[in-house]
Amino acid sequence: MEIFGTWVAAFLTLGIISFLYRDNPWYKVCESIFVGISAGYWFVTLFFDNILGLFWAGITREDPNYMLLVGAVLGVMMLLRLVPSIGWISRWPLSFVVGATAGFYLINYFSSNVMLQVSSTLLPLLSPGFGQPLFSSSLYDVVGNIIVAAGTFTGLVYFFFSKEHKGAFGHAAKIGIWTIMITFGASFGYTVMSRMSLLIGRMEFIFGNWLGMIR
Amino acid sequence: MSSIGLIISFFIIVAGLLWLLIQSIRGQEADRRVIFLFMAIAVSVPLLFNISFSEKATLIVEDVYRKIENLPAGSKILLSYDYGPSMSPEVEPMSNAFLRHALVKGHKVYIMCLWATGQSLAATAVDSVIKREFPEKVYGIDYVNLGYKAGGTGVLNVILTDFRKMYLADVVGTNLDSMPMFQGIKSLKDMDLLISIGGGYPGVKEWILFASAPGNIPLAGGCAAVSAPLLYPYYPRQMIGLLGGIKGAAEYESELKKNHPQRFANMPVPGIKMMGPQTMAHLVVLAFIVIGNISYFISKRKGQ
Amino acid sequence: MTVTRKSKPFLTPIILVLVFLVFLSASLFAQETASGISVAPPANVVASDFNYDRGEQAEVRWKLSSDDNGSAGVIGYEIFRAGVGSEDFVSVGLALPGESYFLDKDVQKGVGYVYKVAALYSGGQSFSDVSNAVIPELEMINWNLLNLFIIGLLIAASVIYFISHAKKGRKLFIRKIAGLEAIDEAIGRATEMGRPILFIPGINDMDDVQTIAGITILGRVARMVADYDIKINMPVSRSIVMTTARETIKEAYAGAGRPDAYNDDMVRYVTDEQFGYVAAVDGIMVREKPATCFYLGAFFAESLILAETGNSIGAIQIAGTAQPAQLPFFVAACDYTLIGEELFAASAYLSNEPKQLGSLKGQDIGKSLAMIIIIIGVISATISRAWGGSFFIWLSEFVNKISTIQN
Amino acid sequence: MKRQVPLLITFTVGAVLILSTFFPPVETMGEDFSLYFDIIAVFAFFLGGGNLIRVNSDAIAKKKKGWGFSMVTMAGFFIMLAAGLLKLWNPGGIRGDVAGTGSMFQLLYDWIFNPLGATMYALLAFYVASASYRAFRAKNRDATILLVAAFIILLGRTPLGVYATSWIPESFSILQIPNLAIWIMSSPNLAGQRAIMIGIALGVVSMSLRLILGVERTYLGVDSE
Repeated sequence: MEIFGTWVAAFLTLGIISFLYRDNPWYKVCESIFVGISAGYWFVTLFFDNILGLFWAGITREDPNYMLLVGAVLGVMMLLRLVPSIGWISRWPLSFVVGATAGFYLINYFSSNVMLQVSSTLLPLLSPGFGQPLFSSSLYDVVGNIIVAAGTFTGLVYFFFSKEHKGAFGHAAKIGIWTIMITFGASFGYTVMSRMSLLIGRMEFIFGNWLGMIR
Repeated sequence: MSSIGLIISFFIIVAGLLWLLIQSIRGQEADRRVIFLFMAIAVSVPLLFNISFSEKATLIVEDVYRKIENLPAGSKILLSYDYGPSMSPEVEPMSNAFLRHALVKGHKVYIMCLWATGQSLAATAVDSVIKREFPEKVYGIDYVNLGYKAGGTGVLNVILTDFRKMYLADVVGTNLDSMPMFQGIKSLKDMDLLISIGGGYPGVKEWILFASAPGNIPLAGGCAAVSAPLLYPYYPRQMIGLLGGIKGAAEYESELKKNHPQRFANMPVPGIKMMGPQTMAHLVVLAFIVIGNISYFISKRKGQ
Repeated sequence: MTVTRKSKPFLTPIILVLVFLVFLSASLFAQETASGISVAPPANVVASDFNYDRGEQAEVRWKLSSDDNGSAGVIGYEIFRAGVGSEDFVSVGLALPGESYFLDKDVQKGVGYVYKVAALYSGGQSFSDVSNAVIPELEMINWNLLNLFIIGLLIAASVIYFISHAKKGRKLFIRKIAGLEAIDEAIGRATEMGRPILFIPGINDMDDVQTIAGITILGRVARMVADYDIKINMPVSRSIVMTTARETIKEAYAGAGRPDAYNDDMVRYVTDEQFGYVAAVDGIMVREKPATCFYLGAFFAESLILAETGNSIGAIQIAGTAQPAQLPFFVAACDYTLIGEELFAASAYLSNEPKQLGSLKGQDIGKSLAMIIIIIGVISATISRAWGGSFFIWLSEFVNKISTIQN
Repeated sequence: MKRQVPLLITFTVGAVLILSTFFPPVETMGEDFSLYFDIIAVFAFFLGGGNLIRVNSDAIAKKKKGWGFSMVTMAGFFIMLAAGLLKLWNPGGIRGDVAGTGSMFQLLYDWIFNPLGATMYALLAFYVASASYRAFRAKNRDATILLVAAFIILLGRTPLGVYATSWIPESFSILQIPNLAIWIMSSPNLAGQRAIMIGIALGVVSMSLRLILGVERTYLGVDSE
């Protein structure tokens, strides 16, 4: 039984990899299987987790949370889209979702991204220790702190919308985009290794579990 | 088997790269499928012929190796397993390498963990590494497993001043005072080196802030690659060194093999083995960047 | 809206009685532990309501036991709680030597509690006197978040000001955003080649503001496409995104006076699974060979798979996301990339309505505020660390305080 | 009626959620609203699932190109639905846990769903290589900086990087590739990430305000009046 499973998995794995050569029926079969199976998987998971686990359990437990009915009513309104005459009612749950998302994200992103990131950039440039002699911290830290503070500052300058990137402002923006380019290049190079280990894992499956060629 | 494989695969890849170089000199762009083929070869060949490269240790890893190597025999090293099974494949090679190095140098190893899941991983390490490869080591004299204690940074706070306040006995319940290796050990301050392995919370950062810094005890770290950049700023002043991901473990393993060839002749080296296909793939990507730029400059010059 | 200090007239007599009782029992209790090498108990235990919560937390503070000097006796503290007037104290938590604060998280609003703290030593426990009674209350306003409120208000006010101010039709300078300028060219190319436009709104649902940003840009793009006779092909991975996208495109076509050109099949649901969706989109790309691909929304590891497949069919690719980890892949593989903030500015930028452009100016005010705080903070920290000077120390602490959130 | 009510809902819900963080009694309103969203999403799935079935059955009925593959998708969808909802081969029977070991649902997951997902993910290794070949070209100054940063980090991850610059004396050890890589990751990379994150947060604030105030309403399909 297990052997059959490995062969099915190997067939699908090679089918997906064949797409690298070019689009072919083998890939199309794998693609359609994946779409069908995954759509079914998600509906089953959503059904057991959200409908039974969250909604039904929430209503039928001792102190039932009737507010969940609000969600159900909005959900039904969403389904009314299928009825052309009153299809416009589906805009109500939609505007509820957009309003909730806007409000929730505004505060969340503001406090976690802006406040936290700004406060952690407020580093002393020269000597980190309190009252230590001026240049006690090694060059490594001093340069590091200066780069972090200056890079963040000029990065923000680059993102300015309402001011022409000219003169001193333009130079600061140029340094800003350089910092951002270093960030993109560095994080691209850094993640290459983790992407490789995914492929190595699949190759180990093909050569090891399936073909048994790896000792 | 692997030496023949090495020659064949090197020949295929080098010949291929040369052909690509000539193509690019003629200004032709390599077709993306050729690049895919090279990647497939670069990853599967080292797997099939288990090719590996001797990794030369970078400074951040070498500092840890030199520290353990130069400590006088019998020094006291504390090893903390602060990770779970999901991170284990990436950090287990380095924790085993630390264990082997400490034991071969005759140091006393004190094992503990701040993660509940670390306890079983530490136990497997004791069985698979210490008991099997170092049968001559005696529990309670050469190594001890204190097991898991809940409380995270609270635990560090206590053992910084007094071990016995938090650990009255080891993981199997034997009283600390009955073990020779605990004579004269009052707190973390009596340790010669702390090593924390794991990238989550509590992890290396908490060991720095709550143990190594306040107690002024040298600390080395080991973590998953993804959390290494967050720990780099602590090197070198608050952390003597750090092993990041499989690459860090591979570098440490190759140092061990290089400096203790007889003792570790057939030591398992999962790090180096995993780094084989990784290094080959990285070299191929680097080669493509170089070739890409060559063909760009040539086509630009031809364009003018 | 000032908060009147909560007056508790009826409590004072009870506390007096309690203190007397406690005094009596404490002295009895103290003799009992005289036998062991007891340590001095912690002193003046004070219980207070945790400020600005829903009344489910209470704080306990005490003066360290005189024997707690890190060397000998005290190996920790144990905190006990009992209802007001009852004597059965229950242990609710432990604290480490040197700690003099404990936050009791499971108390009920409106119920009175008293606490006492015991210094633990190897021989036993040395109990303190019983604390004052405390009734955790619900506070209406969380004053800890005052700085968040003020700075947030400042930025929101600047955005709203520039939105309303812009209505008077004053032209506002906004710098060029390459990715958005390229949209016309990209659509023109699609019409020339007579091939469809592929629009991917990311793989998150409408409960992610990046997806909403993608849909608003879709509205503008669909409006431009409606004037020409080219198809929008939009496979989506979420059902709500499907319905919203259909609504947006239908309105855009109606707005352009060609309601008949729209049909529901432009937007179709594929699967909620990240990689199942990507496999299907790859298939669509290679088979229908769209001339232009838009990737605007929340993307994760699959960003590079889409961008590289799109590149292999020679399409112009305009990407935009606010996932910092995916930006390097889009920048490397796509022709144009909207970096983080530019994704959110896109719909305002494309609308060219003064009101919308005003909000971008408001954003810049937020950035200048952040930049000013960084300058002041860094300079004051540097000077105060290097040469001291009480003003700089105060300034550095003040700037740090207003930009960190205590909760 | 069709336009005012939705905008009013967005405004009230958005404003209430923003203010709720400052008043402890209603502090956790954000989490409750996300519960409602999960329920709405499940109801909406019938629209999505329905569309999937309609599109594919339409393709089959009209024998459109590739209708055979639509059959495969439909089969996969219904088999998985049956396996999950009816809990076929499930040791615990209809009461058992849906993903109980040995159940058909779990088998389909292990044999089909997992390998397909893992392999799609693994394609990234190939695409990273082709993107590196194509994108890291010294076309202009920005692209050159991108190239140099990626090259140093990539080199730092291989033994080659160590050997190449091991000759640099100890005092300038920062210039050795591996140390340079570590320094790039801990300073400039950190600065760039911060600038982008602050920018994103301010973009979210401005976008959310535009949505709540009804300035941006294309999502409703109601273009400007």
